[in-house]
Amino acid sequence: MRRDQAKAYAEEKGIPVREEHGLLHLVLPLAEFKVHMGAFKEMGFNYLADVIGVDYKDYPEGTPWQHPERFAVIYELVSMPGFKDGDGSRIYPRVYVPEAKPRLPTVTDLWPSANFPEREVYDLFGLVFEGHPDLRRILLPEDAEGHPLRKDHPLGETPTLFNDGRYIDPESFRAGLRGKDKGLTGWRGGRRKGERR
Amino acid sequence: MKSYEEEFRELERQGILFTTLEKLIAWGRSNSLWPVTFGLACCAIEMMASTNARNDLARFGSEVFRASPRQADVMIVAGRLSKKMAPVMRRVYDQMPDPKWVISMGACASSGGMFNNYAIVQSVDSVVPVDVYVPGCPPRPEALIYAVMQLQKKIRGQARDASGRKLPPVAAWAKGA
Amino acid sequence: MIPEPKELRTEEMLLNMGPQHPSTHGVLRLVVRLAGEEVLDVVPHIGYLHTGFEKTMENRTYHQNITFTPRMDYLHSFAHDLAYALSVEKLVGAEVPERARVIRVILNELSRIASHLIFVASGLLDLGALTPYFYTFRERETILDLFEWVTGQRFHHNYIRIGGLKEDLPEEFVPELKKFLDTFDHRVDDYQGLFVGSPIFEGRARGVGVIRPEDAIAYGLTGGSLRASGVNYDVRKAYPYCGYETYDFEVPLGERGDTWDRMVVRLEEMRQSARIIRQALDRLEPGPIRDPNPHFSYPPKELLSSSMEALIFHFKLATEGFEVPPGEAYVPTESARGELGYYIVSDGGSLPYRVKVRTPSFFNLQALPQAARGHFFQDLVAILASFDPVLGDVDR
Amino acid sequence: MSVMALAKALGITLRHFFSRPVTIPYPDAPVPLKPRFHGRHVLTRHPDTGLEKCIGCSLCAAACPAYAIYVEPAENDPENPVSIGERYAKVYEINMLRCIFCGNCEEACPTGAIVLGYEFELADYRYADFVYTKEDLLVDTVGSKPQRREAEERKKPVKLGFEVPYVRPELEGVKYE
Amino acid sequence: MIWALFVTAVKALVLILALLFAFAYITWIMRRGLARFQIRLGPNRVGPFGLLQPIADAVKAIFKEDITVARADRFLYWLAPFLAFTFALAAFAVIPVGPDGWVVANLDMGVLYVFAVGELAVYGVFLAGWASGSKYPLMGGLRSIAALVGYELALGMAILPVVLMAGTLNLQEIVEWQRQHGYFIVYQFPAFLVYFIAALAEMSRTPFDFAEAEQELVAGFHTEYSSMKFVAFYIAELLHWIVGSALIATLFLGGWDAPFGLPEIPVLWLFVKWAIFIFLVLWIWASWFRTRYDQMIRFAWGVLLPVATVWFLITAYYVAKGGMA
Repeated sequence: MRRDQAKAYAEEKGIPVREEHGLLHLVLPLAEFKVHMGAFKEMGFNYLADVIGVDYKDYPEGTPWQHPERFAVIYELVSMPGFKDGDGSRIYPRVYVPEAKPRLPTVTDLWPSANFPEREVYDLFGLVFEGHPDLRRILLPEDAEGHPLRKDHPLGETPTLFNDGRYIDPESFRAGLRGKDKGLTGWRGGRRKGERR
Repeated sequence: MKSYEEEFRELERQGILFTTLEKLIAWGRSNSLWPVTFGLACCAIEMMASTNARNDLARFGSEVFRASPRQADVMIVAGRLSKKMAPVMRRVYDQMPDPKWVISMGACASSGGMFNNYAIVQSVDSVVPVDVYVPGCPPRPEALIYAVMQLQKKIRGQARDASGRKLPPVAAWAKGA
Repeated sequence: MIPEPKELRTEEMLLNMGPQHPSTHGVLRLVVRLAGEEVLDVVPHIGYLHTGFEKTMENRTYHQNITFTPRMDYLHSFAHDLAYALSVEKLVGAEVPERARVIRVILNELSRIASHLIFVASGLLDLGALTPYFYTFRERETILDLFEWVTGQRFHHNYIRIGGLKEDLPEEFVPELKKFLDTFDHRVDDYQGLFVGSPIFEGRARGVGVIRPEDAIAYGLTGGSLRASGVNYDVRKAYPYCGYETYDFEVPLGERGDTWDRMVVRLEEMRQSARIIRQALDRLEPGPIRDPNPHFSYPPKELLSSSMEALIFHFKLATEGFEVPPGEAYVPTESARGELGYYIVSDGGSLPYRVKVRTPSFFNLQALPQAARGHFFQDLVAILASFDPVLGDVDR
Repeated sequence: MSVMALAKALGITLRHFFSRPVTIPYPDAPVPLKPRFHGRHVLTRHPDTGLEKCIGCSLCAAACPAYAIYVEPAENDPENPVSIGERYAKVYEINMLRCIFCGNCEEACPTGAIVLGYEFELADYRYADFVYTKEDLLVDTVGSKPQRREAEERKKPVKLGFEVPYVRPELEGVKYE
Repeated sequence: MIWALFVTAVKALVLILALLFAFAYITWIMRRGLARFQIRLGPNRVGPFGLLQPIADAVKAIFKEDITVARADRFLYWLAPFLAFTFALAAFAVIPVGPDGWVVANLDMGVLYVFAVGELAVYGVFLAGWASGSKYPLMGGLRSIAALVGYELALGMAILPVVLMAGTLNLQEIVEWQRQHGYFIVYQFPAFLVYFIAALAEMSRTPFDFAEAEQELVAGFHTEYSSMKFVAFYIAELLHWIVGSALIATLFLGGWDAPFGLPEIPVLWLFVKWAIFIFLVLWIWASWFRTRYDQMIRFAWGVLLPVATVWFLITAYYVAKGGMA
């Protein structure tokens, strides 16, 4: 299995490995990120299924997961079953990107299918993929400001209107769930588990 | 400054509005509403379904979904309108010849619905004047047909809002647009 | 003196197709570079239906999010419900009872058929045939009626719950479904008769928009479009979920990877889906339909008046939802368009920390320029249709 | 044989030409809805006492993914109670344009007060007319706001455009004729 | 002389009115007929059976805002629908609807006239595409010209054997010939097939309706036209269909001749035969796809033209030998 192969490779190179819910996560260092990705491609992970950006800014401490930097980009690599000798292995290498210098190398040269998803991560998180052939905003208008999936970007809700000027402001309505305020639902609240003070 | 309502009544009294010819025109217009294909999201599928064999919007003379806005009378905004799409939609609307109507189909188009966020225009009324709103997510095809019937009533000058005010036959005219 | 004849000058034309165009299947914008009618290059511009699903879902409880998922892919909406539920179930460790799994399979396959019916309808409409649209929509209406019996909605179901289903099937559902299945195969034969073998269709689809398997893998194709290129990858077989491994069905494969194959593969998939439904119907045994764990399942309504505990759980679930242990999960599923999965990051609260949807259309669309280059403008429309993109699925 | 395939296509369409149209002529014939259909909400009453079931707990508002429900509770007068519990909903409003008819409110309601009914003919002309108050929702009210307005103008009872094989048990006391 | 002119004028007027009426109701027939193929009802709510639907459409179109696109070539933009409409209408002038006198202009070169006028009508389409100053209409116009080059030759070639056999270019006389000897569809079946297929292209009906292919060209050459100008195109398009069907009925199915020894009633029998072709075209429309325009041209040059030519030579040989003269 290529999955075991990748795991052995990670152990050999000193890459932290974590298995959870059947997914094999590998935390690649940003400096040698491209080298390792190339090695995985060599290994037979011929298909890039997804590029996932996560902003761990508000992620609470005290959970089994620790995140050294604010942003993470998670890649989903598949050895495509049904194509050549693919065996269906999946690995989830990830790389942490610091907030101060949100740049990382692109993998579009290894997997052309990374084109759109990398643009999406650029658009929604503001991470710059160096060497990407066509790094433009993809989902938002070209002139949009900010990167909406960052945790500090507001959701931008408008109140729901009712008769006689009554309204529901979603953010305060939901505040109970965030454990910050009791909110309009009248729920007494209580700290959200894992919520960072 | 007379209100629109007063002017409307006065004109009606004087027989300027809704003379026989006006009635004929209103009849023609209301029975030949050609929609422009403006499908955005889920509602577009129900809009398609409203023309299918089961529901058959064609019975009302509205089967000819015109791809070119120049030949259309009514724009059915079917689905959520993103802020990226809003200028395009306004442009399509501007390309339609007068008189033109807008049906805002579904929760997202009418009010933003559940997508109360940075990306979606909360109510297309902020982009184009809306004649009829259709709630539902998505509205059944029959609900759209009901909306078309409501619009026909409006074009014939028979429509009133909840406070009993008579509504102008074209929403765009009332706002001085 | 006779003036020099002007040089015969030709010009490339840049054509902006969409975002509001009859055959872009929604609000896709294609900037097409044309030499006469020959397509030199296509650049897809997406995002005109960007709805901010992922951000909004971070601000709704896990339970409320079930209403968001189907609205992404409004054609095969059940697949999104299912994929989302599977990922969350993995995080909370829910046990889905057998009956619920069988019902999920039935509804998922019905929804797939409904989606493929639209694919056939719109695909053939783009080739200039009006009538198949009306025939396929007739069957689609029947399927939507079946859904209405079960979920009360035509395609935004809100029927799946974490750990099972909202409520059991109504009595009328199974006989109605059987009635539908009895006629369905003949109807598929009808659609096939309308286009397969027709020289006009052959001319329009054979050898048009060819994607070789290597390109398909490189550009991230999945689903029917990939299988048309001959790659045998179906998530239902490769990473079975919901007990798909126990059903007997075939994965139709294409040989050439052209528009023709992509059309016919999906037609055959409808037959296979009907076959799965027939098998699932035989397995439909009475039983519970939800994981009874009160931490994430609403207690039965009857208990509310008698049990204080049930009432407390009910209030807690309705107001704050349930808390999901921290972790990250992803379950690949097969939607009508390809591999679909929800990558969910939980921080232990009742709102997901991050939801990333791996939507198949988003990736499939990348292969479009590759397929369309060098073909006629008239074929571009057919090629696009054969990829079966759903713009809600692309833009999210 | 390719020419045979063309002929076959002709044969299939001709067969359909002579089959019965599947159209349901909606405004003339009722739409056959299924018992679980999600239409306009109904606030039910207790069948025996006639008291409102709603106790103003706001669970529906909290469960709503579109934030379309506004509930303002008040204490019941013990002499002359409005509802069965300690409290009742003084204000109960649903913004029908925001509402996506998902049924989460019904699922969250501990007393079975808010139930989704069948009415889907809700299309109206003005945004402000889509806030359905308690009076519009309570079980005795038949028809949507535009339908009732039209019925009043014509002095006729509200005509509903659908039929169901049977009414769900949750819709206690609701009468659709 | 004056009297003859007057009669012609009256006849023309009656015919124009009849054609416009036919047009209005062919839209109704088209919509209802297509609806039947598509297992639905079609327009039925405006007046009894929806019979007032065309009138409602007309009323609406007349009182619609007339847009002239800013980038249009104004004169041509205005001229194009006029041309398309006029020539489509003019083609009917030589088609006999009954025995002597039941024709507007009994031209000796009726067949040539029909061809000339029919080709001029394409100018309307092409000019519209050019004058709109927009890309989609331009492509639509170009396609219609490209297609014209394809089908027009085949059309001409297919009609030659008929002319040879009948020995006349006068449509009335062609009908007379058929009354005596039997219909050309029997003698000239290959020519009929070629002619019918090419005529589908001339009428720009499925499978050759790519000039206004809605799916890729938005609305083809009339994308930028609104109100009455659009209606003019719409009428022209349907008139092509009406005239084309009438012409086939005249050339190959005996025109106004009563078949099977039934009583002769002017107009009726042509109408019946015409209706057969109207239905046939509708049927094909409901059943088939649209070809690609290069495929159609290849088909026209590679199949239709050779078949027509060979058949023409066979007929010519037969006629030269003295058969059937």
